[in-house]
Parts: sequence; C-alpha cells; structure tokens
Amino acid sequence: APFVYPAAWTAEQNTANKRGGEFRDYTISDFKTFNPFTSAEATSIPLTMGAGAGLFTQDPRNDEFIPKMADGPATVSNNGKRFVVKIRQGMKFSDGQEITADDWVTTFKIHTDDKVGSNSYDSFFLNDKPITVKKINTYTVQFDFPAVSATAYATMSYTPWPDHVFGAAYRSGGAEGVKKLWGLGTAPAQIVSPGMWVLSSYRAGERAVLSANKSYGDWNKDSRGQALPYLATYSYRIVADLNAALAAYLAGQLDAYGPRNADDLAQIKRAIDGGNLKAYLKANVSPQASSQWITFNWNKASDPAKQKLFRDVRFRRAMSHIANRQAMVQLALGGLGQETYFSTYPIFKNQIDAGLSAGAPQYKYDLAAAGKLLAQLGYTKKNSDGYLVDKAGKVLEFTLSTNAGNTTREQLGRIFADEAKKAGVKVNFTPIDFNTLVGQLTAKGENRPFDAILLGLSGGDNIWSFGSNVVPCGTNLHSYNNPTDGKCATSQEQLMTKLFYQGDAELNTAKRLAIGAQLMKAEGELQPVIYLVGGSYHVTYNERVGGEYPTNLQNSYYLSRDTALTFVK
Amino acid sequence: MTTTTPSTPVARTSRPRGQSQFAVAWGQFRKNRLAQTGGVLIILLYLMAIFAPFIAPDGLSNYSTSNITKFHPPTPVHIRDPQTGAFTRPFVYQYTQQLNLDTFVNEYRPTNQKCPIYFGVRGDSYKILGFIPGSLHLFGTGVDVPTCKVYLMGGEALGRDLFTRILYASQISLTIGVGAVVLSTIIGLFMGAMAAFFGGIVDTVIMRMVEVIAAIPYLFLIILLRSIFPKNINPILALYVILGILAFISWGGLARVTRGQLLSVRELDFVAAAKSLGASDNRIMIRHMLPTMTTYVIVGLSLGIPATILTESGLSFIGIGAVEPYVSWGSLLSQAQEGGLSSLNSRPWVLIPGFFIVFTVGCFQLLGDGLRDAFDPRKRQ
Amino acid sequence: MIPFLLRRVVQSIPTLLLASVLIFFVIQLAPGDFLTPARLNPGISEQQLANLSQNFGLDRPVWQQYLLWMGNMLRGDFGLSFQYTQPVLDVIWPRIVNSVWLVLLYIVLFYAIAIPVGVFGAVKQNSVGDKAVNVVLYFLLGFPSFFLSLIVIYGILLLRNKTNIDIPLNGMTSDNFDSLNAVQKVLDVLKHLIIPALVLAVTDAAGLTRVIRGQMLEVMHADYIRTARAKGVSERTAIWKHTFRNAIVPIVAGIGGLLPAAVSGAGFAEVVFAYPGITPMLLTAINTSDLYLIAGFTVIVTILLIVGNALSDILLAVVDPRIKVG
Amino acid sequence: MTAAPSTYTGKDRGMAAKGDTLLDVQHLEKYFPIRGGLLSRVVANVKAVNDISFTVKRGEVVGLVGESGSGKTTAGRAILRLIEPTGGQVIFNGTDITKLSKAQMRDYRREMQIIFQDPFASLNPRMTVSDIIGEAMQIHNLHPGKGRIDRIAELLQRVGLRPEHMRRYPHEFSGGQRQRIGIARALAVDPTFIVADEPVSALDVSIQAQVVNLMQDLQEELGLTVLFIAHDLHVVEYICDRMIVMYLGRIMEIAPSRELNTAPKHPYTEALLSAAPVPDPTVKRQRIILEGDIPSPINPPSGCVFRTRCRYAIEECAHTVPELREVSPDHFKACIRDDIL
Amino acid sequence: MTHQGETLLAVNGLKTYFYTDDGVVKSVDGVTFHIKKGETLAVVGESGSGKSVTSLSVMRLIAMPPGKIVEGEILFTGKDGVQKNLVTLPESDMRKIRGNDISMIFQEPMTSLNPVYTVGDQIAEAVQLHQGKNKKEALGVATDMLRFVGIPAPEKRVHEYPHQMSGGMRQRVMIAMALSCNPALLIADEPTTALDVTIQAQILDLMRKLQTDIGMSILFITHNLGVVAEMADRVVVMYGGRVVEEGDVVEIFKAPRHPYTMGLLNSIPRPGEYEHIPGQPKPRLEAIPGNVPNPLNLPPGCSFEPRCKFAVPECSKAVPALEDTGHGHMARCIRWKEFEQAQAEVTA
Ligand SMILES: Nc1ncnc2c1ncn2[C@@H]1O[C@H](COP(=O)(O)OP(=O)(O)OP(=O)(O)O)[C@@H](O)[C@H]1O
Ligand SMILES: Nc1ncnc2c1ncn2[C@@H]1O[C@H](COP(=O)(O)OP(=O)(O)OP(=O)(O)O)[C@@H](O)[C@H]1O
Ligand SMILES: [Mg+2]
Ligand SMILES: [Mg+2]
Repeated sequence: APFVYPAAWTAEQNTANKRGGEFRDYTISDFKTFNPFTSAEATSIPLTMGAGAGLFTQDPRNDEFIPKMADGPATVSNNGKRFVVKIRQGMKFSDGQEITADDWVTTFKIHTDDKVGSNSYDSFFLNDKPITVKKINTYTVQFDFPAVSATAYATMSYTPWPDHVFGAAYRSGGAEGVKKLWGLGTAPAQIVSPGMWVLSSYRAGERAVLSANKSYGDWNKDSRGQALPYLATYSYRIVADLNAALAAYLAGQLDAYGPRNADDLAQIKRAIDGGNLKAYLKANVSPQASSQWITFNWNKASDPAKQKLFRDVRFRRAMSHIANRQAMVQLALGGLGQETYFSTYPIFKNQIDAGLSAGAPQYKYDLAAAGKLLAQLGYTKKNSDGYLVDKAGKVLEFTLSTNAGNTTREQLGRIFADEAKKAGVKVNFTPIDFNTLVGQLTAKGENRPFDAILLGLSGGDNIWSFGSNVVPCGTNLHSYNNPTDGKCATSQEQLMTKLFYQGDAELNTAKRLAIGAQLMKAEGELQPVIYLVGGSYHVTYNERVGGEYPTNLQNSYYLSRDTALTFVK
Repeated sequence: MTTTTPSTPVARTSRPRGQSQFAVAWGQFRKNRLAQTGGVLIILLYLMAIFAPFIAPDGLSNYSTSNITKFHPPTPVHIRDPQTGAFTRPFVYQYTQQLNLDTFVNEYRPTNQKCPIYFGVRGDSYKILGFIPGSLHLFGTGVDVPTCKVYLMGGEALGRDLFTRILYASQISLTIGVGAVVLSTIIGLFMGAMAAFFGGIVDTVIMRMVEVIAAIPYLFLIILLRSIFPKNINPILALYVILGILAFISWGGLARVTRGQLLSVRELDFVAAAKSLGASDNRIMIRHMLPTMTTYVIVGLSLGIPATILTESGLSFIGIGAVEPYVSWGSLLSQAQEGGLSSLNSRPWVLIPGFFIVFTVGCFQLLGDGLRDAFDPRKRQ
Repeated sequence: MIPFLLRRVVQSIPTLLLASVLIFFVIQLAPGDFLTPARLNPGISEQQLANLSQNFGLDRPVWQQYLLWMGNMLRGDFGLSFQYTQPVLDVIWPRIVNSVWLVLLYIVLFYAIAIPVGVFGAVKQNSVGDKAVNVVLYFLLGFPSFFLSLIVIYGILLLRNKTNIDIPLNGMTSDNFDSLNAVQKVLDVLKHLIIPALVLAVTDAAGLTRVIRGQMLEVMHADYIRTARAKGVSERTAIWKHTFRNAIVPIVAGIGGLLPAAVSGAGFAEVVFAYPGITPMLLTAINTSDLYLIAGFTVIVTILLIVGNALSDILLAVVDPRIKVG
Repeated sequence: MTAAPSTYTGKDRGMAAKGDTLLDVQHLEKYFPIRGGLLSRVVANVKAVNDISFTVKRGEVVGLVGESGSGKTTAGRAILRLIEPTGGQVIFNGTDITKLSKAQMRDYRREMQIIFQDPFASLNPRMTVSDIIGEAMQIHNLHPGKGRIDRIAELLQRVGLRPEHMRRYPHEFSGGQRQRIGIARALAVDPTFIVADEPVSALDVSIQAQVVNLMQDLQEELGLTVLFIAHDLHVVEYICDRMIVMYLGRIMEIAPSRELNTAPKHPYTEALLSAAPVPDPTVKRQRIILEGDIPSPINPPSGCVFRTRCRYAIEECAHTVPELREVSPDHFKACIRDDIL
Repeated sequence: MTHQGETLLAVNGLKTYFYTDDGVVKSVDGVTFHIKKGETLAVVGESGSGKSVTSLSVMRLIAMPPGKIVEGEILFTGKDGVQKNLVTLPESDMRKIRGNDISMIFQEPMTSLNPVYTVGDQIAEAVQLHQGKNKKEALGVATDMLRFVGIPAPEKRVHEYPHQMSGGMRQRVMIAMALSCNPALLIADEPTTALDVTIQAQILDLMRKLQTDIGMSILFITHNLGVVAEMADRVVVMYGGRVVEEGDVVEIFKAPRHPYTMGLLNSIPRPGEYEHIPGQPKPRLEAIPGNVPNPLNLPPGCSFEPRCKFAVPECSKAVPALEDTGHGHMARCIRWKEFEQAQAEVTA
C-alpha cells in the first residue's frame, strides 16, 4: 500500500490535479558531487534526490515519526535498543530495481567505512559505540543500538542507496570503488534515486535540473490517491550570493527565497506592491534554528589572571549584562529577531518554555548590574581612558574575535565592544579568518590561543535540542573548557554532562523536556557561553506555485513546504 | 678668419639658470589644463585626508545604541527659517525613525526639532597625522541637543555618519595606494638594477621571479598571500600586510623595465664617457643610469597609484583589505553592497564611497597622463 | 615555427615549477586546512577527522604531498579535489572553458572599443571630441569593475521591470538552455556573456585607448607615413593601412600577457554576475583550502599564459614581418 | 704623473720626447657574440674588429677612416677599454693596458679620453654642464673646492663657450656647442691621448669647420695625441699626419695623409677617394663606382675581405688574408697585388 | 648653360609658418624660385634653413596644425599641361598630383619605407592609385621598376620587406617608387646624406642616369656642396628660411655673391688642397663663426648678419632684397657689388 501524504500537510489542495511544471530553487554554492557518500554540503543533489526516502518521517504537526518507507511502526525490543522494521513492499529505484533490506544494510556499511569519509559516519555511533544494521529478510531490517536513544528514529531514517550500484562497487573496489562513483562528470542517466527526484541535467556552476522519479509516484499518493510529486521538474540555479538570489527572485526567475532581513523583505514587498512580482510574503514566521554567542576561554595557563577572570561566574554574568541584545536586534537584525539566553534555539519553543518555567535565569542588559559584579571582582576604579583597572592598575580587557566577512556577527561584536566600553571593559574586537578562528576555538589543551570568540551554531533536531558536541565535557565544541584530559572544571559542567546523556536516552517527550529544563537552568546559572540574539524566519514564494504547508506548520525547522505536494497553478 | 669663439649668442633670451628636465616638463605640464585640474584635485583630496578628523563632524565609529540611526538618510542643510523665510544660521532637522512592519522599510521623518550647525565646535578628540591633538571640528551641531547630528551623506548600517567615515576612509585608501606603489617602485628599481648590474645567475633568478609572479593571476596571488597572515593581527598591521602584498605582486613590471632600460642605457655614449673618465661602477649606476629611470618612475607612480587604489578597493570589497575599525572606500562599498539591492534603491547614499574612488582614480589618471606627456621627449625639440 | 614553440615550452617549465612550488608553499603557510570547517561541525568526531585527513593525504609532510602531486601532474593527473573528490581536471576544465569564453569576448569588445576610440583620438588630436572622449574614459577607468557591475545589475533590473525584456541578470545560460538548438544555444550564451564582458571592456578600454592613441600619434609622425602621403594615398589609407598596422605592433605583442590579467580582472565580474568561471570556484577553493584544486588552476592558467604568449608571438609575426618566428 | 697643472702650458708635459711611440695596438680583436637557439648559446660572432695592428706616435694625429660598420668605433673603444677587447694588446706608454685590473685602469683613464660622434647622446641630459665637466675632477679629486669652478669656467672658455653656460643643461645647446662641451669634458683630466670618434659628422656644414679648427688648436697647444675617426676622408685629410683605412674590421692601408689622398695604393682607398664628390662643378671626372654593399661582418668573405667589391680581384685573393706590409716608407697596405696602382 | 625649357614649377613668395607653443616659426619666409623642365635645381643650406619645409610645402604635406602655408603661390604644370596653383588646389586634386606628377624621396632610407609591407606592395600602391592598374599588373610594374633602378633579382626582391635590404638598396626602392608613375618633377630631400660615400656614389650615378632616360626635373635638396657640384644645373642657397642666393651652379661656386655662400665654400675641405709640411703649423679651414639662428627668433634684418664678417650696421635694419646680379644670378646682400669688385680685382 502506498504512503499517503496527509491532506493537512498542505494549505492548498491540488484539487484540479495540476501536474507538471518546474519548481525553481537556488543554492549559493556549486554542487561538489552527486555521490551520497562523499557529499558534505547543506544543499546537495543526493539530499534533494533522496527527499521522501527514509524509513520514517517527522510529522510537522506533532514532531512524531511516522512510517514512510517502513510498512508500519518498528517492533521495539531489548529495552528499547533493538528495532525491527518491515519495509513497505513495491518500492522501486528510479531505474526500476526494487528497494530491499540490502540497500539499507549496504548504505549503512559504506557510511561507516572510515575510508569512505562519509559525513554521516558519526550518526551511526552512540557515544563511540556503533549501531548495527542487519538484514532479516528481503523486506525486514533490524537495528541494534548500543544504548537507548531518543533520536533512534531519526538515525534509522537515512536514505537507502542502491545496493546494486554502490554495494557492487564496494564489494569489488572497496571504499575507493565507492568514491569513484557519481562524480559531477557522471552522466545523469546513470544516477539512480530512491527518492522523489532524479537528476536530469547539470551545468557546472550554473544549474542542476532534477525530474520527478516515476517510481516514487507508485508508492506515494496524495489524499485523493494521485501519484506524487505533482511537479515534473525541480531545478537549482547556482547563484553567487543571496543578493543575486534575491535579484533573480525579484525578477521572477526563482520560485522561493529565504529573506534574511528587513532589507530583503522591503525589496520583496516593494516589488509586490509595485506589481512586478506576484508573490506571497510573510515575515516573522518563526525564530531561526541557530544561535549566536560569545564564549570565554577557561584554559589560559599562560595568563593566569585572565584564566581566573574567565572562570569566574560573576565575570560571565557581568558580560551577559553588558550584551545589549535589544540594540543588537535593532541594529544587526534590523528589528526582526529576538534576544536569546540559552543554547537551545528559540524555535524549540517547548524546551525554552520548560526551561523558563523551571527557573532558568536570564541575565539581561543592565550595565549597572554588570558594574556591581565587576566591582565584586575588584574592578572599582577607572583610569583616565574610562576603563576599569584592578588594584595593580591593570586594565580590564580582553580580545574578542569573530569570523571576518560575517556582517551580522561583526556588528554584534561591535555593539558588544561598544557597550563594554561604557561599562569600563576594554574589548579588543577583531574579525579574523574563519579557519583560524575555528582552529582556535577547537584547540585542546591547558593553554588555548584565544580570549573570547563570538560565533554561531546551527544544526540539531527538535527531539533532544542540545548539542552532543557542545554540552558534554571533553567534546569538540565544549568551547569554553577543553583541557587535554577533557575533564569538567566545575560541578555544573558535570551536572550538565550527566543531564545531557540522561535526556538523550529518554524516550518520553515530557520527561525529556523536564531534563532539558534542568540542563537549561544549570547552563543559565553557569553562563559558560553568553547567548546573544537570534534572527527571524520569513517566508516568501512566487504565487505561481501552490501546495505549501498551512501557515501554522511553517517554521524554520520544517520550512514552508513539502515539495511532493507542491504544484504549479 | 680662424677664431673658434662664437660671436655673441644668437637670439637666445639667456636665462640665468639652466632649465632642467623637470623645468621643461613643468613647462609642458603647465599647459595641460586637464592634468593640472587633476593635480589640484588630488592635492585637495590629500589635504582632506590629512585633516579628516577636523573636517569630519563626528568620530570614526561613533553611534548610539539607544537612539538607533541605522541608515539615517542625508539631512538637507537649511539656511532659511521655514516660517519666516529669513536667512538663519544653517541648521538641520532631527529625524525620527520607525520600522514600517507593512513595507519593512525603516522610515525616517524630520521632526520640528532644529539642530543648528556651528562652525568650529568641540567634539570627539583626535590626533592629526598621529601627533597633533585636537578636538575642534570644522562644523557640528554642538551640544544643545545631544541626539542631534548632521548626516551630510547619510548614515550606514550601524548609524555611523557616512561623511565622517568617508573622510577617514580616504586616509587609508589614499595611503595604501601611494604606499604600495612607492614600495613596489623601490623594490622594482632595486631588483631591476641588481639584475642588470650583476647579470648571470642573479639576473636569471630575479627575472624568473618576475615571471612566476606574473604567471599567477594577481587576484589569486593576493588572496593566497593574504591567507598566510593571520587575520587577527592588529588591524593597522593588516593594512601594512596588504600594502606589502600589493607591493610584492607589482614590482615585476618595473624591475623588467628597469633592467631593460639600464641595459640599454649602459650602451649610451654618456655612460661610456663617464667610464672613460674613470667613474666607478657604483657611480655610473647611481649618477648616470638610475636617474634615467626618473621619468619612467614618475609616470609609473602617477599611473600605478590609481591602479593600486582600484585593486585595494577590490580587495576590501571581497573582505581582505581594511578591517574594522579601519575603513577604506572599498570596504565601505563592501559594507554597502551587503545590503544588495536595498543599497541601490532605498539608500543609494551608501554608494557615495564608490564615487570617491572613481573621482580619485580619474584625477590620478589625468595627472599621470599629463605627466607622461610632459616628460615625453617627443614633445620637445 | 615548431622549434620556436618547443623552445617556449621548454623555457616555461621552470616558471611553471616555481609557480607551483610557490602556490604549495603559500597554501601550507596559511592556517587551517581543508578539514577546518569540519572541525566545527557538531556531527563530526575526532576519529572521523583523522580518517578524512588520512584519506586526503593531509597527514603527510608537505614536500611529500608536493612531490606526489608533481609526479602525477607530469602524467597529466592533477590529483583529486578534496571538495569534489573528483580529478581536478574534470572539475576545473568546464570552468576554464567558461572563463576563456568570457575573457575572449571581453578582449574582443575591449579592442572593438579601444581601437576606434584611440584612432579617433589620434586623428582628431586635441579636438573637443578627443578631449570629451578622454574625460569620459578616464572616469570609466576609475570605476572598479565590481562597482560598475553592481550598478549595471541594478540598471538591468529596473529595465526589466519597466520593459519586460528578458535581459539575463547572471549566469551563463538560460533555464531552458537544454531545450535549445545549437544556434540558439550560442546566442543564449552570448546574451549572458555580453553584459559582463561589456562592463569589463568599458572599464578597461581607457587604458588601451591611451596606448593606441599614443602609438598612432607616434607612427603618424614616422617617415614612412610621409612617404605614403607623398604617393598620393587617401587619408583613410594613410591611417588604417599604413599607420594603424604599425601602431598595433606593440599591442599585439602584449596580447598574450593580457590573459592572466584578464582572468584576474574578469574575476570580479564573474563573482558579481555569478558567472561559472574560474574565480568564484577558486575563491571557494581557497576558502576551503582545496589544495590540488588551487594548484591545478594555477598550473592551467600559467599554461594558458604561455600559450597566450606563444600566440601573440605568432600574431606579432603576422603583423610585423621584421619578427622572425623560427 | 704629477698633479695636473692648473693652466695649460700649451706644451708637452715632458714625460717623453715627441715622436716616440705612445700607442701600440697589436692584433686587436673584438668579436660580438650573437646568441640564439634553445639555450641561447653563441651561434655566431660579429667580427667588428679583426686583428688590427698599428702605432701612434706621441703628438701625432692619426686618422681612422672607413665606411660605416667597418669597425672604427669598436676599435676606438676597445683601445680605451671602454669595451673589453676579445684579443690582442694595447700598449700605451709601454704598458699593456688590456692586462690591467679595473682599479689600475682608472689611473690610465686620466691619460686617455674620448670625444663622441653624437653630441646628443653623449651628454647626460640630467646633469648641468658644470656637473658634466666637473665629474671627471670629482672622480680623480682634481682641483678640489672653489678651484674647481674656476677650472670649469676656464675649460669652457677654452672650447669657446662662456662661463655662464655652466649652469645650463645640454638640451639648451646647439649641436656644435654640445660638441664643445664634450671636448671640454675630455680635457678636464688633462689627457695625453684622445680618441675623437667622428666628432663632426653630426654637425652642420658651417659648424663642422669650427669644431675641427678647435680640435686642431687644442691638439697643437696641448701637444695631444689624437686618433681621429671619420668616414669622410676629406675632413681628416689635412688635420691628420697619417691615416688608417679600415674595411670590415680590418686595416686596408696606412699612409701619411697627403700620400694616401694623392697616391693611394690599395684598391679600396682608391675607390673611397674616387667616390667622394668634389665640390667643384667644373671638375667632371670618371669615378670608380663600387658595386654592391658591404658584406656582413658576421660572415666576411674569405681571404681579402674587400675582394667581393674589388675591381682588381683575382682568384688568389679568396685564399690568402693579405698582410699589412710596407710598400714605401711609412706606407702600408694589405693587398697581395703589387702590379696595380 | 641653363636649359631653355619652359618652367615646370614656380614658387613665388612662399611663406610657411609653424604655430608652436613657443611662438611662430617662420620656417619658410618668402621663398621664390623656379624649375624648368629637365633641369636639376639644388637647394643648399644648413640644417633648419627651411629646405625640407619648402619641398613639403610643394607637396602640400605640411602637418596642419601646427604648420600653415600663409602666403605665396606654387605654380605647377602637370602632365596634363594645365598650370595649377598647388597652394589652393583641393585636397583630392592634390592627391592626384602627389606620386604621379610630383614624387618625393627622403633622406632616411631606413625609416621611409613602411616596415610591414613588402617593397613590391609599396611601389605597387602608387601605380594602382594613379594608373588604375590592378594589383597584379601593378606588381609587374614594381618588378620592372626595381630592375630599372638596378636591383638584382627584382622578381625575388619585390616580395621582400624593407628590413631585408641594405640602406643603399632601400634608397633604390624609394627611387623606384618615386619614378613608378613617371613624374614630371622629383623632389629628392637629401637622398644620400645617410649613406656611405661608396653607396652615395652609386645612388647619385643612378639618379643622373635616370634623369637622362626619363627627362624629369629634379629638386635636389642637400647640404653637401660636393653633391651639388656633381648634380645641379642651378643652385638655390637658403639661410634662415629665405633664399640668399640663386644662380647657375658654376657661378655660385666660382663667383659667390653672398657671404654665407662664400663662408660655406671656404669651410668645406677640398681634397688635395692642403699640403702639410712637417714641422710647419697645419693648414686650417675657414669657419663661419657663431651658431645657426634660432628659427623662433630671427634677427630683424639680414638673418646672416650676426655671423657675417662683412656685416655693416645697415645689415640689421631691414631684410635685404634678392637682387639680380646678372645672368640670372641673384643674391640677398646689400654689399654684393663690393664682392663682385673684389673678385674682379683678385682675378685681375
Ligand atoms: N654591441 C655590439 N653588438 C653586436 N655588434 C656590434 C656591436 N657594436 C658594433 N657592432 C657591429 O660591429 C661592426 C662595427 O661597428 P662600429 O660601430 O665599430 O663601426 P663604425 O666603423 O664605427 O661605423 P659608423 O661609421 O657607422 O660609426 C658593425 O657591423 C656593428 O653592427
Ligand atoms: N612640425 C614642425 N613644427 C614646428 N617647427 C617645425 C616643424 N617642421 C619644421 N619646423 C621648423 O622649420 C624649420 C625649417 O625646417 P626644415 O626641416 O625645412 O629644415 P631643413 O633645411 O630641411 O634642415 P635639415 O638639413 O636639417 O633637413 C626648422 O627650424 C624647424 O624647426
Ligand atoms: Mg662609429
Ligand atoms: Mg630637411
């Protein structure tokens, strides 16, 4: 039986059964490969092709996983660590070959071969322990997790790539054999897709055109039984930057655009009002799924005074008081954004609300409060330049870096530095090269090469919205404290680490939210990282296309539409 | 009749002092109106750059986080009282702003609050040329209403006064151009002279270097070279780095020309004459051969500077030139273009720095061309 | 001819080698490597990073990496691009071809503008027209190409809104490119190329115009032009047949060397017009430290330069019989 | 050498008697390599000066004539070591100066000077006249201090210019005046020997005589020894004591001036004399017109280099390089035929 | 002695000025002379005396601006027998005369040929222009002309470029080009100055031969009196933009009436005239003192006055007139009669 897309997933039913047509999307960086195992970009051909192919899919109405390629819910055993999944029968790849358990097993194997270098490698490990995937029979796969995981369904929902292509190459040529496949030079006809789209043409640096995979329609229907997708073609135009994309969108050459800020919105609105563009535009649909923050280096053996300062919670709280988030929203985000105080993105409202009601603190803009805290640290006098000095006459100063070229961050840093000056703190703000910055941030040891860094993170899911590389001690992005032994420096950190793993293994949503709330409270008090502001998510698309989500389902996590249900009016 | 002494000089209005090459060139140059205009304008530009802190009403990075003035439009200066129509002290109106959530345009409206403009007001303190301190500004709104400000050329993304920033930016744009070209000229002359003088392996090595540098497209080379230096070096140091890189990639042409010229000058009779007088190689090099490069160098400088100003603006545009808190015209433009189309149609004043580039380069071109013509021996008898 | 070209190739080998060493050296000096961004990815573990670094050969010493690459290059293998995990040549070749098209059109337009204007300036030396053209060109010369490109794009957008003419904004081909026939394809590409090429040509033409004008003026005073006039030839013949042919000799000599500069110069326009040429890809490659891709580009462009120089030598021999190629 | 006198005595500076050999050129050769090929190796040589030998006596004026490209300038400069000779010796005042080091050579530079053909290229356009003339004094540290200016003024007057010309630049002078500056420069170090490389060829007819006369005066007053290069036989005929005729890098004939002009013994000299137009419309004479052009010095004819244009050439001329031999007192020729002229 | 032919070219009161930044250069200031059919007229004078400008004025090849023919007429009787004033002739008609009725060869054979075209092409160009022949025929004519001027293997040479030829050869090519349309008048502006004596002799010989064959007139510009003596029938002596003396060649050499001419004749070395007796001071040339006048700033009176050893105060008052001293011998000197007398005494 086919998978039926719920009618509620779209605001506008394609009752007239409009078919064919093209959805014109854009991307700002050229595609690097068609190979799903070596691809690492955010927008990639394999990702697009594989859309709609996964054992489970998240329902935007309630965030629950529902069976997609799976024929029904998984059978869970072994204390929630074993999942046996039956595969929907009758599914075919775009080349007509049937999709079977072998495809999942092979895909898993290749992803977890370290010689392949797949970007998904890590997602098949839990705490360094591998997951195993086994074929039970042609239509049954079995997943064994090393531990209970809240994100098990997300993990199992990877795209199955054809065993008859990759498995064959892997068995004969190993990792190298796989890597050789599906480069940009590969003829589109040779490319096989399990998902909604299949590549039909590609022009380097300009455009990729995908066409509907006919086989997909066999097992995917709309609520009235029509095969999906409705569209015949999905195309990407490769543009230099978002300004170019906006220009093309305004010229009617693209069907959708992700407005960044008030400027973009104003342009679009102006074009719409001027009658040059027939488009839908809604601002402030939801917050963005990302964060901007400042982290202080606790591992500064070379400068014990600074290390002591950065490790002092009062100092960090003072810094949070200094961050004029209001001005940041107004100036850097053009008024369209919100203040943030936690690592959880504001889009994950359930978690935020849980945290706030559990009493997670927010140290808001308050220079006076900052001054008091700093005075407690011994900074009571100001010198002739207006900077606070300690008893020895040493100025309270530190260097703040961010990656050059990111205007928003540069402005955030500017504002932070300028406000700090008002409070008597000298912040030497320098935008630096991205690679250097990341090198500094991820450096390990007792003496790491930075004072403070302003950066942002995005990515993660809405099941357990804390970063596995961020919260636990000893992980890569535990940016404030990353000593050689990877040990926590404070009890709060230990608590947070504990809570993180606890929540990650909690299958019950409510309980998980509660654990998260505790985590937020610990984090808020410790202020290891000062969270600043987050932008808003806006939606606009050309009115010639329909089939978008109902407005209440649109947000920066699920975006504005499912392409399967999109059609050209 | 065997006298060899010429009779009184024939028909020559004898001048007391001789006319050097430069005097002749100057005479030629004086006739070229366009070039002179260019030259005068350039002098004015440099004066503007030197006295930027005084001319500018504000400090380079001053803005308010409470009274948000992001992209404040230029404020027209009024000299008549709107009611009486009588001439008054020049003034501007204070503006209010409001984000229109329908059009998403941040709307600015003049209020009735008049901000009178005073000349010679005290304000931000500064140091001209790095050592002459001062806090006097050519003009400003004084301190009557603290939120009052003149925006002659509007405000930028953080609400900083663009006019002020353009003036400060000119310091960097104009010095980097000159600095890099002067430096590359020195390197080029030195390398060319070395190659010509020592010949053999030195010559080969230098000329190979020139070739290699020329073979790699300069844009790539600059970007690559810049990436060697950490970006978190002191911003002022970053400027020197760019200056150095620009000089490094552009000395090749001059070195090649110098070498060629010196090799050919070496064959000239006046060099042979000096040699026959027993002049040492050093003396021949310094007194006779290198000076033949002066014309080329002067012209090269005046034409190389605008080219470098353009390159610098391009680099700042792609984000590897001037970094905050320093700005150059190119980086101002880069900041402007981040707004994309909005910069063009809703706040075109952010493009003004671009016109400063165009104007400066144009002036330099006029000057350079004039100099080239002035030094052109074909233009003389 | 053949020995001459051979000689050129032989002579350029050291240049090429040195250029590649320089590039390698510089890239290695730069902080970070291809995997730096991956280190910031919360989803990638240390183990995984070590795997990747081994896969890319980044764990080996620089000189080994270099020698390996050099050896392979001599066999026509430029190595694998990290980003694309594909042979470098496969990745960059279409970009180079695209850039060459743009640069060629740009050069054609560049000459098409500069030559008539320069000749006009020389023939009507110091006339009002000459001066006016000069001033205009000077100020065009002052426009950074990216700035002019921005303004032009805005202008096109306005024009499109006003007239509904489908003027391409960026890219190299239209969306329906694949469904066009050969002639239409050529026209379509041309339509996309013309504006960036024109912007580039216009901003640069002033320089050449000055050179041509100066050359023409110089040649116009040559004895053989007087000879031609004494023969009774018309003004047009004197200018175009006798003067021009001689005036362009030094310009022809410089055509080859123009290539790398043009590739660089076209770079800004490629970026602003989102043209799928060398520079945008190279910038990404530099940002991602895609070592072999950068080195590959440099080598190919250097080869282009050498080819260009040889070409201009041949051209030079055509316009100037005094030059003997052989 | 003793310190230079501050004024000219107008006489020999008494080192040796007039008439002994001052300059002895032996088998002088200068080849210019022509490079080419893959590795830019020397593929051929321009044999600009090809084994020439002659002597110049103290106080003598010797003319060196020949058509353009015959190697006169090259010979003159090689003698002064302004270009390094490829082979042979230049014995000046008993010393073989080709063997001297650069530093040693500098002392000899005061003794030997040169005057150039091109009055425009030979003066540095960036230096004033006083700088140009004073440079030599500066180098050899002659007349330091105030005296230097006086000396320059004196030199200027000596060559027929006025002291106030001192501050001017070369381009402000006419060709004849520039040539005078060039002469003053050469005289600044009180040389014994001067190579005058076609000093009047580039001058106007009416000015030529002025400069020639000046040279002649100076030579007599200062007792200079001069090698006077010219391509026009007539110009040098009366100023020179002896003349050397060159063709394609080799000496064809050496003889006292008058004898050479009236009774040349070499076919080339004969043709050269005959070709020169006579400024007398009433004289209508039969001329010997040489066929063709001068052959290339890269690949000169075998045997006698003149044979290809010689009307007396015989088979034998192609095989032997004729030696310069004395055919009458003080008269040398390089021709194997004695039966002609 | 003079040919009794009719006048081919008559230049009357020609004034050609250059308007430069530094002032007006009166390069040619009232020049009058004529050439008869078949005659060779030599123009001598020093550098800058206006010889070339005169000839270029006849061709109307003066660069305008800065040059301008301000006054005078140039009357020329072309092949069609019609007398025209070249000063006022429309440019298109003038083009028909250039290269066809009047041809010109220049001083510098090295630079007077276009380096990028074969010599054949360059000769053929004139033929195509004036004789309406097609390219192939014109090349045939070019080959014939090369043979005519004595270039060996003309069939091969016609396809060669100027740089492949020596100076003498190029000057022959120039002559071939000039003669290719059988001009009535050949203007030769110092055609041999840049050449070696032996080559000069070849070229002069060739020119004389050709003149006899074709019967054209030659305006021969030079500053070499020896060449004048060999080539000319009549001589015009120029100084400071003016004709100072004109007359039959023998007259000029034997009985000069202008001090400049005399000075010039005295300052040139004559072969075999000076005997140097060892021990005696050497003989010397007589030189004209002073410098060539600055054309921007000519003296008000006789332009030779500052250098003239016979100058009297009147000389600087006004420009003397060009007076006929008999036998068509003209001189521009107020004291010519005294010289005549003095010479008569010497001869007597
Ligand atoms: N630097 C050089 N390199 C190569 N060949 C040279 C060089 N200098 C002179 N020659 C050649 O040497 C030969 C003799 O030249 P040189 O200048 O000595 O002749 P010249 O007799 O002085 O002629 P002219 O009368 O033209 O001055 C010529 O063929 C010339 O081309
Ligand atoms: N284009 C010009 N602009 C200004 N002055 C000029 C120009 N052409 C010639 N003259 C001046 O006209 C005068 C006469 O020049 P012309 O060339 O006729 O002299 P010439 O007698 O031919 O001398 P030469 O023997 O050097 O060829 C000179 O003083 C020269 O400076
Ligand atoms: Mg010479
Ligand atoms: Mg002349």
